[in-house]
Amino acid sequence: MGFEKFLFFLFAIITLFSAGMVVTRRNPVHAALYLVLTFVATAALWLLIEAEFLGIVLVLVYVGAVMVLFLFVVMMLDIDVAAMRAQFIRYLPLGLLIVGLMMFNMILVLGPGHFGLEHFAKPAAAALDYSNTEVLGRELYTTYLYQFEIAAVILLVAIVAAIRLTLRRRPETKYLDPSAQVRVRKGPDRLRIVKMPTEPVPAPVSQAAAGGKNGDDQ
Amino acid sequence: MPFETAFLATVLPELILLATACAVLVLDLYLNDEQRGWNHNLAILGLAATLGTVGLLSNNGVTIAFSGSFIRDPFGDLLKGIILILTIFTFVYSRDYMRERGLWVGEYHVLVLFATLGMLIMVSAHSFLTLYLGLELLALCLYPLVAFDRDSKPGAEAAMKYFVLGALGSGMLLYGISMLYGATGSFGFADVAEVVNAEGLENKILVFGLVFVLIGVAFKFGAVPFHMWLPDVYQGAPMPVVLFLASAPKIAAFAMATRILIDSLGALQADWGEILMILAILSIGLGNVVAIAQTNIKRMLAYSTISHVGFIFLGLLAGTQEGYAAAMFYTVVYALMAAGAFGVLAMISINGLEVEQLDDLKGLNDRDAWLAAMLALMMFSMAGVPPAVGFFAKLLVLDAVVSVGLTWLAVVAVVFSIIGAFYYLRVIKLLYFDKAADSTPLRLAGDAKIAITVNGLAVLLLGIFPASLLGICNAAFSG
Amino acid sequence: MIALSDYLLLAGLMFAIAVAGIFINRKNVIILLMCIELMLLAVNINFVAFSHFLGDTAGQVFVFFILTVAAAEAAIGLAILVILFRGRQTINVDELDLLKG
Amino acid sequence: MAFLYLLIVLAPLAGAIGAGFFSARLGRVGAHRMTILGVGISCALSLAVLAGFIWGDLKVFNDSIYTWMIADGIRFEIGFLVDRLTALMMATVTFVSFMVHIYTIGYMADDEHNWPQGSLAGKHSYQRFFSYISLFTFSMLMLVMSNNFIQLFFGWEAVGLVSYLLIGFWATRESAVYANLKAFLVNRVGDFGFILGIAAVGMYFNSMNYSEVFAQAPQFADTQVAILGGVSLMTLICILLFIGAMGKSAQVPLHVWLPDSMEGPTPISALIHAATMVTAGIFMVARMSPLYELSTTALSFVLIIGAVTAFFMGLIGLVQNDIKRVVAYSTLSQLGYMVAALGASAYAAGIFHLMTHAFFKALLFLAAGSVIIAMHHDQDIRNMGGLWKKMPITWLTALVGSLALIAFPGFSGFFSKDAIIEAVGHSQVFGAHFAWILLTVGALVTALYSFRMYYLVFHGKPRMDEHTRSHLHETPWVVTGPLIALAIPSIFIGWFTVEPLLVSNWLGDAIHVAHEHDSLHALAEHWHGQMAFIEHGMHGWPFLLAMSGLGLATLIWWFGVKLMPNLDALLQRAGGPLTRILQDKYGFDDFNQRVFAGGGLGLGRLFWNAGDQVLIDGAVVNGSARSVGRLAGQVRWLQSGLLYHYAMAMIVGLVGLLTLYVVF
Repeated sequence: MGFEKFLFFLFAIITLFSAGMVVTRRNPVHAALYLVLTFVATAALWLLIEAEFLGIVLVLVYVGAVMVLFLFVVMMLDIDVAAMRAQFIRYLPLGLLIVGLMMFNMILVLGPGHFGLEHFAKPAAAALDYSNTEVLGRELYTTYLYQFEIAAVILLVAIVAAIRLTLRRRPETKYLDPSAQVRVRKGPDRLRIVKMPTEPVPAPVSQAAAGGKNGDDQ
Repeated sequence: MPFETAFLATVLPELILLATACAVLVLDLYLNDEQRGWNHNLAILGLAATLGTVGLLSNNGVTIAFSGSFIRDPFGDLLKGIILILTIFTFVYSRDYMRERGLWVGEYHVLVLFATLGMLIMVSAHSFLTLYLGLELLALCLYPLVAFDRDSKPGAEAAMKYFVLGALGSGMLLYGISMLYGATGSFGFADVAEVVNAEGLENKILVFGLVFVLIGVAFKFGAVPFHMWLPDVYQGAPMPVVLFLASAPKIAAFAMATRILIDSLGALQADWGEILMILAILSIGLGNVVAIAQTNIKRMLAYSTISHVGFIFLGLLAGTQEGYAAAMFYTVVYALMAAGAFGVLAMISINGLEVEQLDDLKGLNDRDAWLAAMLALMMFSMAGVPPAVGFFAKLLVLDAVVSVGLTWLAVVAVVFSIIGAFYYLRVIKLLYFDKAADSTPLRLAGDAKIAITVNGLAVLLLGIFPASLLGICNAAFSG
Repeated sequence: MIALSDYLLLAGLMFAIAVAGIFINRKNVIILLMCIELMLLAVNINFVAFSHFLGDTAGQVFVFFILTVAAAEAAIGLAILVILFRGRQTINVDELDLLKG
Repeated sequence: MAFLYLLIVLAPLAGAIGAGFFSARLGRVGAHRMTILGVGISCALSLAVLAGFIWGDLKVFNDSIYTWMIADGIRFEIGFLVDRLTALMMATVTFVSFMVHIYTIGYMADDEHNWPQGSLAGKHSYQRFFSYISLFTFSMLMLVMSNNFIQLFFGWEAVGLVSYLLIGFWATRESAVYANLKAFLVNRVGDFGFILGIAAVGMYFNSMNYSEVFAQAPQFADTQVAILGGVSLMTLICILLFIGAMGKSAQVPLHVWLPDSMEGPTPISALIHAATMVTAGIFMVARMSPLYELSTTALSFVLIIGAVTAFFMGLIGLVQNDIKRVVAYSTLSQLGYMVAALGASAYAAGIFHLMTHAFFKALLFLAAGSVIIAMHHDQDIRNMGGLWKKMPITWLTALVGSLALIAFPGFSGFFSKDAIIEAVGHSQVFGAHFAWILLTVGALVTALYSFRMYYLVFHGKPRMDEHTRSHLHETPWVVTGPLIALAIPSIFIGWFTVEPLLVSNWLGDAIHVAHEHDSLHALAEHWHGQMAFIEHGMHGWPFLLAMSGLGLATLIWWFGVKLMPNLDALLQRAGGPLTRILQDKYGFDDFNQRVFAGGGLGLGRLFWNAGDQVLIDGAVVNGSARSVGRLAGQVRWLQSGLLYHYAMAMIVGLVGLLTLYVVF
């Protein structure tokens, strides 16, 4: 077993373990963190087979953006984790049975019988100056231009949809509108001077009270 | 030749639709609530322009562009045209409903337009990648549309279910595609077909991938047992969204099925034919039986959809040119009927009434005789009563099945559709023979009335003169 | 030497775990969304592995698009989750049964 | 050309749709303008087509326009076969229909009075009537222009349907509803035979197209069918098809609907019973001549039925007192003549008589209608008399019609009827002698009842009440105009058409006559021009009998009305049982009522009680409905509403299919 194989098994085990943890954790925060681990380990597996660009994208896009989004939502929703007492043990046997059957099918097809090394030999390692990023970039902007544009539209749709679903103005929330604050003009908006006719001063009133009244007008 | 400027001409309809959607998106920013009509007008204008372009570019030849990932052929042109017409119908039918509920905002138009774009992409996909992207574009527009009424609890629940199951379905589809890619080394339909034709059923990996891909297709159609999302989504979503969801995407799903199953995996017909047979029997049986127990009209029509999907599969599984044409005919006809039926329901769900229960239809004839007649016509057609076109569609499909020696299958289908006739006729009884709780006459917009009339006439006239459409369907598969 | 079958089996296992996760998890919708991410990851592993062993970059391009779509999907899924929570104050899968029958 | 023919067919349909669906918007004037325009276009084009065949060198058109469906190799198409026979029919149908349309403006002008106050059905009845008659024209054109059996059947049924609508037009009258039901049911009996005939054609010839069937027909001439102990296929098909014709063309014993159908407004009596619907059967048999020529048995059957109808139905006309019913029985009798001509293989003579009869019978009906308008919808001839002074145009045209009907030399009816009797005389098929005698004596009867009516209506002392008499006046031009327009061909058309139709074989290939059946060739051989034909006719029995009938009627009128006012009643008493039999119309109606209607009702009750209620409703329908309902209730709970169940279903589906297809 070469070093490469060792690395493969190491990361494969990490991947499977963390994936298993994702589906069995009660606390979604833990699940999300295990998912991050799964992604990172998978990225490593991809590096092993010369998919460098995708490996990095997986970490940057998935871990950096999507998983942060997940965590953000989890925190925001304030879910009562205590109420989430999972009782999945009851359903586990049935689940295992079905999944076992599925695995059996998969092994039958995917195992070395069809996809072993004798069928698909390990390709020679790429040259040193091979740039996975460059190759993919070239393909994306030439052969897959049409699909690339569709992907752009999909992202636009995601933006529109997310805004439509979650953006709402709540009249009951009190907040300061900075733009309104900045827009205030120096003159009449900030200070209003009201002209009032002077009231005739009754003679017997004390001096102090009269002085306070007159002060308003100045 | 990775890219040529000439390719842009072949995707002109898609480009126009994209431009329209973006224009609506921008325009909406500058409109106040009274001016939302401009979104509507612009959207319809854009769809009409797209339709016109599809017609102009249409010819009998086949054009393949973008390194074999895009195909323009008469089959696709017809389906695109019908999708665009149905989308126009959707907008016209839904205006009053959406306006009354404060949902008539720019995003609605933008999302529907993008969904339509997704369908056009699916229809003319010539590689699994393009197909997948079109499919996702469609699906990602539909999820938020289902939850478009943000304050509706059923809406959010329906969207969630749709989303999770939809993602599961597309996950399976992708897994299947990855297996086909592994087995053939390509995901262009033409290249896949080459390998598949050479190896056929011998290659277990192909069959393995096929099963997964087929589930993706079955999910999109809503065939049993991948149908569970359908009744819940129909019930939870706003009526216009159901109207949209029930009509045009079925056509896109049909295009997807033919492109995958016939164009690229045609050599595996023996296998996928059998799988479709199982799904068809389950769908026809379960759809028709469970629909009887429904009291909610949307759910009832959802189960009816499931049974119609079974019929579409009957045509496909025959594996003959005749059968494919029959399935295509059935799909187009079904989309027209669904648009008409849900269109009527959307149009009568105004003045604060939400038509949900079957009882809400009581005495519709006294309130608006024409709409009642149109709805009755749709029900007759769905039940397969001549001369409405539904009868002819069923006949063609059954004929295709019988001609490949599967008479027993046809008998099963007929028995269940007889059982199914009951729930359609119940609607007619409610329309005409029961008294309405509130018999104030309905006041409808003129354009909606025209649209429903055109829709109804199409269902009737195609039933009397089916050869025109059937001829096109046959031609689409004769090449 | 790492064989193609190793990668495929790994992906297959991951797919199975994701599938199992979807129906043994009965309490939390967020975990369902994560299961979907896992499932897509399994598919991606398939594509990357095939791409490498077939010596064809197309598979990696496909993965690129799947990642894009998955990100968009996650955004929309979470948005739906947010409005679901707003309406119901819960994201318990067991309680999502307004629509049935 | 296809476009032109399509236009001929669709113009009346467009008119019908317009007047029917947009009656409120179009209004009365709009509706009649639209329908008349439609039929007018159709009429003008049909005449042009006919002219093209007569003077031009128009080619026979035989092509499909639209394929409706293909089932088991049989094509169901819409197509046109336009040859000279069709062109003649088209011209006749559209011309008479055009006249009827114009006439209707006058006849239906005060139709509101015919409906109960505020009746919903009476709303827009004027427009509806126009819609129906245009639809009728459309159906009839579809029938005659068809090039295949399916379209023929469509037209056949459409004509039946519209006649049902028209006969029962005044749906608030019980008698009208009874009459249209009767017409419909009796026609169904005929249609049953007809559809069986078409089915037999489809089964053996595997085609619905006329030309394909006719081309194959000789190969099947000797085929036997193993029913009723072996019948010749051709005889079977021909008799079955003829049963349909018996229904439509009102031959004994399926004639009972026609007199009753006088319940409809008079314009449609003219349209249905003179030019269109009843001629469908005649036309159909003529069109199928290549089939009929292969079965002498069928020809003989046709001949005898026709002759029986011609004679015995004429007799009933003698005792009728309703002006329209007299005309109706004369129609029955004349149809008998046409059918007899077909049976004698003198198809051309049958068609010839069909055409001349269309003109003079439409004329008679419209004249009767004109009288009815003037009499304020009193139809009893015993209440009329002396109308000639008040209504000169109606009087003269009715006289022309009557003379044509009794085959007065020189009038159109003379040529056609004489030719038929002549042809039957030459025919060799079984029963020809018998038929000849009936037809010849029938000429006497025809003259008798025609002039009985004529004298009673137009001459003698006026017998109507004071109010009616003071209001008597000639009807407006929309009524008299068509009368004149029809009177002219009633006189002259025979003169011009006898030679091409009967002698020089103008119809050509449209009709096929086997050499040994050709009964018209004697006529053609001895042809020396129209005058010679008339002269020859004047030496024959038919002429003598017709003239004696005319004389007899004049005598009776002279003595009866002028000298002995109660002669009519006296004669009836003297006739005794014979009169009663005639008044009972040989008891056909009673028999049908008792045996078929009564028996059917009893049998129906039995089945309803025993079979339907107990077995079907109880066990099958309700039982199965209950169990399906229960099943549905249970299955719907699979849809638990829980997301993981849904996902589970999908995954179980996936695993199941994988296991099925990957492992096994």
